[in-house]
Amino acid sequence: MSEKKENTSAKEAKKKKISSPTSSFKVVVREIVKDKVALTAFIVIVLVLLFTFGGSLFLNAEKVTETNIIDAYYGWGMNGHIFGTDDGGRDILNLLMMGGRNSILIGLGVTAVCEIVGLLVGLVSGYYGGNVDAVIMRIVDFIQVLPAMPIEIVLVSVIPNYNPLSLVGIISLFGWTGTSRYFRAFVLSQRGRDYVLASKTSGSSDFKIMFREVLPNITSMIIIDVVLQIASNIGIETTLSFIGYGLPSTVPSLGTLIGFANDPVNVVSRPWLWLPATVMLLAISLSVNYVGRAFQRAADARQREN
Amino acid sequence: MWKTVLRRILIMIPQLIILSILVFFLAKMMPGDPFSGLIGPNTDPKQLEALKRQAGLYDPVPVQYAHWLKNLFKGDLGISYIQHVPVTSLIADRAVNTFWLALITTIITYCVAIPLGVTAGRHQDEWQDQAVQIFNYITFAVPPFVFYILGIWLFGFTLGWFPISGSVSPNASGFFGTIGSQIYHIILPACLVALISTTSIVQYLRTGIVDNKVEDYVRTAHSKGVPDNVVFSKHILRNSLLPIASSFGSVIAGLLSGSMIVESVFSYPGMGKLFLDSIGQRDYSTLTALILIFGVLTLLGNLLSDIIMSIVDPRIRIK
Amino acid sequence: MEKQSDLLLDIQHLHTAYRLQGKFYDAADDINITLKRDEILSVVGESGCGKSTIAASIIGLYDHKNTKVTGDILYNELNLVGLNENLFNKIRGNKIGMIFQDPLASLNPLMRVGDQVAETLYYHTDMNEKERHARVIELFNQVGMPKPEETYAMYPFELSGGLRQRIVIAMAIACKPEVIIADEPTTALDVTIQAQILDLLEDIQKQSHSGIILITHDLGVVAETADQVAVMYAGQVVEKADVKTIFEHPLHPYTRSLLNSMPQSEDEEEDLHVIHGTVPSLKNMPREGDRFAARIPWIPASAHEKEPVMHEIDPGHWVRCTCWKTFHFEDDEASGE
Amino acid sequence: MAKEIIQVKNLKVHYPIRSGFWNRVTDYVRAVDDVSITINEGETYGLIGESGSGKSTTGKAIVGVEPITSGQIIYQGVNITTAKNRRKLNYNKDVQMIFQDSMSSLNPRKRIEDIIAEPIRNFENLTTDQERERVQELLDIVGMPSDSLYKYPHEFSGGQRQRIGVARAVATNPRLIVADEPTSALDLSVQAQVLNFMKHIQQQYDIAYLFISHDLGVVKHMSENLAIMHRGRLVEIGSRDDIYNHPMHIYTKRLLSAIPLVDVEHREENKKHRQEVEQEFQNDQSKWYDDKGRVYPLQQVSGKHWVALPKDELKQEEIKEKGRD
Repeated sequence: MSEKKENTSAKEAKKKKISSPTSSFKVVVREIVKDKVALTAFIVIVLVLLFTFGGSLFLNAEKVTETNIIDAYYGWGMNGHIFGTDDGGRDILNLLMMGGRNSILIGLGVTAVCEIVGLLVGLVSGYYGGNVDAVIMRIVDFIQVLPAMPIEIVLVSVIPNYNPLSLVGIISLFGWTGTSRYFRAFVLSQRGRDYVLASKTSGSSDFKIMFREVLPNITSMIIIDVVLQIASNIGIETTLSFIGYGLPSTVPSLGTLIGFANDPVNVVSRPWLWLPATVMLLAISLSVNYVGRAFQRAADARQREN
Repeated sequence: MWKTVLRRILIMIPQLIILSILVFFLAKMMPGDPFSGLIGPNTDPKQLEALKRQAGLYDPVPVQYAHWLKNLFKGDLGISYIQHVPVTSLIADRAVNTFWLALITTIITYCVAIPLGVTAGRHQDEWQDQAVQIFNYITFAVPPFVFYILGIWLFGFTLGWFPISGSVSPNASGFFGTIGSQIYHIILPACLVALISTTSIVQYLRTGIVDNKVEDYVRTAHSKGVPDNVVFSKHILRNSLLPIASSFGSVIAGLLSGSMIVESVFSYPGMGKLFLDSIGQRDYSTLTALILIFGVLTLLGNLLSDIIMSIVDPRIRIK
Repeated sequence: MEKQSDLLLDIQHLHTAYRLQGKFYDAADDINITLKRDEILSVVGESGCGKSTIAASIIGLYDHKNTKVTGDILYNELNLVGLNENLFNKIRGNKIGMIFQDPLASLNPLMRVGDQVAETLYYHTDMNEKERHARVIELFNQVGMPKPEETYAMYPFELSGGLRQRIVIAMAIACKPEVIIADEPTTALDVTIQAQILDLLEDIQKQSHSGIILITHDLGVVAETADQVAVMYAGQVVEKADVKTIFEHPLHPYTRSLLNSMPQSEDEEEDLHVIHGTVPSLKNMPREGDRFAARIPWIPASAHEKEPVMHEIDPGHWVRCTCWKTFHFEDDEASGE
Repeated sequence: MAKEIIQVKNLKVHYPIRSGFWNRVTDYVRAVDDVSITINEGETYGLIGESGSGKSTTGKAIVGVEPITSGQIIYQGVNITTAKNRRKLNYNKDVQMIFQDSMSSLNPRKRIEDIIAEPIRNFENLTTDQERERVQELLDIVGMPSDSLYKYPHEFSGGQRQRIGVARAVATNPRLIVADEPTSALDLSVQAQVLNFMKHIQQQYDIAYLFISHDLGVVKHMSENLAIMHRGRLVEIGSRDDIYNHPMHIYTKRLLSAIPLVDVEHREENKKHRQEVEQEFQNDQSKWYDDKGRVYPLQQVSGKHWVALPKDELKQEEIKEKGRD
């Protein structure tokens, strides 16, 4: 008898899984495929990733950044350099591949740190509320009123053994606050919801409630925030590199390439130095943001359906 | 209300203290000291040592901090390592330029953002709204310096409409000539910065209008027979402008301390440019002073925002 | 027979349809009701049966893009359906006043309550500012506001729920409207406050000889205040009569079931009556046959009309469908689904 | 006399009010102020009050989700106001809660199976099969189809969701369930359904309810004994008969007179009576409330009937009451 029940319920389960409403993934895919622009943005992202990460596979970092003054300032397509060369005779196309990859990697790294720290802080602060929250939020407030970019620049220039990892650390130092505030606000609103109380009266521990009850309710928010953060962190890195305080000079970045435009001569007569990187940064920023917005719309749409 | 404001000011005091400690330690972390620039082949190391001791560089850290703080209160931010002039006078010149840039940017920002936000909110999901949304989306997504570069390339070099560097033309003469030249130099950077700083204001205003539109009290106003356009201006718009008004302080603070990139691109002699120059020249005393000023400005900007909020929002004012 | 002028609102064949995913669905389906002077007409039913839709249709406050209203709503021979907005604004707040459910949400949080009441007067009277102020104070007195002068300059968040609802009422009656529509005016309030607000509404109605449409889901409120009652189910009026008839000789199965499920019976040990199933959603509403038939499955299909219409059983007592004749409670199933 | 299951003694939940320039604690909101009630095994104890009366806070304090200021809650001879004691006793296995808002009380991201199984997983070690069987059984009890197991809360109507809430509350075979306004968000016909289920389950499993509501009609239908709360304090406690037929405190009378009755015949008299009571309530505040507007301590009238009045006033009221009978 019970076996039969088991059997039917298993079948039921299979059937029901199809109508499962929580599969954010499916809704997102549906939303993106429906939205032609989002689909294009998504393809652009894939192409950029293939170009930068794929291209970099065939490059030797040392060779790419080796200077060879004789080859300096080749224009478009000269001597086999499709995008020409820079002041050190380095091939811009190669720099673009590696620079793009580095910028994206920094963006990913900073996002990973900020999201994890921000999520943990936000969960704890929002869930416990009260004094815990008050103290954490004062700290967050304070960090947020600090002039981030000047301090970042100072740190970049005074830290000994400065490398890309230090840059990730420095940017993350200020980046997690916004994320934690964003999640905290949501957790705070969930904390008063009866389902949290119900879990408490069901004997679940705080830890369990935070991670098993509340967290699943913010997954779509996390996805959206991650995507938007990646775009914004790439922006911060390229900005810093642009004014010369981002990635170390041996590591190419989109920012350093665009930085060539700081020289009026380059702006007018050597557009190949900075234009490809600018276009690539535009492409990344616009398409990643667009996909983020599409996620957001998908999440909103699901909320409406519910 | 005054209680709220006063309390808000009191909250700022510990923030200022922490900020000063932070800046002090940042300064300590930086290599060099006021005498680094004096070292030449003829400098007597012993004499230098004595000077350093006299300046308190070997005192315990708290004593040094107290000393630093005391000087701070006297308005003494130290001597520039490189230029050998008081940092205060170095900054003062530049601060005026940054102030004008920020002021004009703010004016342009609000003049552009409010009509855009109102249009988008009022015509939600229609073409006007979609156009504003696209504008907003682009300015939000792309890092600002890209706009500066493209702006300078297009309007400065290609079209030649605006000067591309400096704050005033060396040929400018006379009071009005100078002012005119200054404004001419400011317009392009101000417009480009405003392009970006409008984004959040437009977004807030639009969301505020869209959200307020469906509130029950708007329905009530309609049910009283209030004409549509009055319901919009008197109920929806007024309530949506509240958060915008209060963001004023932080917008200004953001512009002042965020002047770095735009001033660097336009070689505009303001505080941000000074900051970057100082870091290039390892002029750490100037750097320290600038970070402190940027920090205080942001704190003051946020204070201003909170004060405006407590004046315009009855829910805070009355409590 | 009452005089013609006593008829304030004559709603005939009102259909209000909302657009859901591109298709229009009637939320109010062929509504025929009238409101007379000196009368409180209560529209009662469970959530989702179309009560509030009627209110919105009368006062013309709906999303014009996604709502389609047809039929006639005659106010003194003026048809409100499709009326020009400018003309409608002369009627709203002036001839027809509206009271909403949630008094906090219905007041502008950033405007002094006195000014919000005065706003109505600004658009419908020639009073100057001083006169308006005086009239607002007078209204505050009328709705039983303690300290009217002080209240004038207060903001909604400074007042209690009951006082807020009094402000909303003052706003609705400021121009002495002939028709007042109260959409669940006491649902958000405590019982003791509810009693006061209902008494206030009755007093106002007696003084001003207006007609009130009271929309509620609470049968107790209906029994205490209404003169005429229209019971709604799934977008239709299923029974219409004076209040005494409704409570003492209810005929339609829905009315009877509803009354039976109230936990006010003397015998506490007995199970409450449960109506099978649930109120269908707008999209799933049956559009043919008796809409309540699915919830009384033990009544044979032959008892229902094919196209149920309203029958006048006694003078003024209207019942939809003929199934009431054979309807009985199925006691064995009372405790079931 | 039935055995008591839980005793609440002098429960206080106070929230500080901060004001003045330094934001110091200047006063307290006495959300629950000196409340003592005793609930017997298997009975339904009604707790009535208007919004802000502290009734929900009392309920939450009893299940242990609201920190209390002082007082004791004795369960099995142990004061369970500390989390440590609650854990030691597996208190929340025995005491559960049903919430008002069925949508908000069910995690929208969890399947019904996981929602109902949550307390079982916390307190019992069952295999997956046993657990599923138990959840099926619970769904049967509240009359939900077994395929509900794999659905999400939003796929159900309000009444169904509330029944799922009931199923979760009874999952661990509790001795006491605190039901906080379980039906006030529901339509009349659905309310009847949920109330019926609650009664059946009570009879079947001998569960005690603390039934919190503002609706006197519903409470009358459900409970044998009840307490009326006002401004964080109890104004009157007693049996159903005591409260509904012999109310003594003006607030109880006011509450009773304010319920709209389905009695068209006598509505004018009801209205008159209501206004008389309201008049008395407004005029004789000092008689029923002390100079700070607080409710007096309870005095015994008879058996179970207690009312919050000073002793001398109580005598007068009793005389008046007798005269009326």
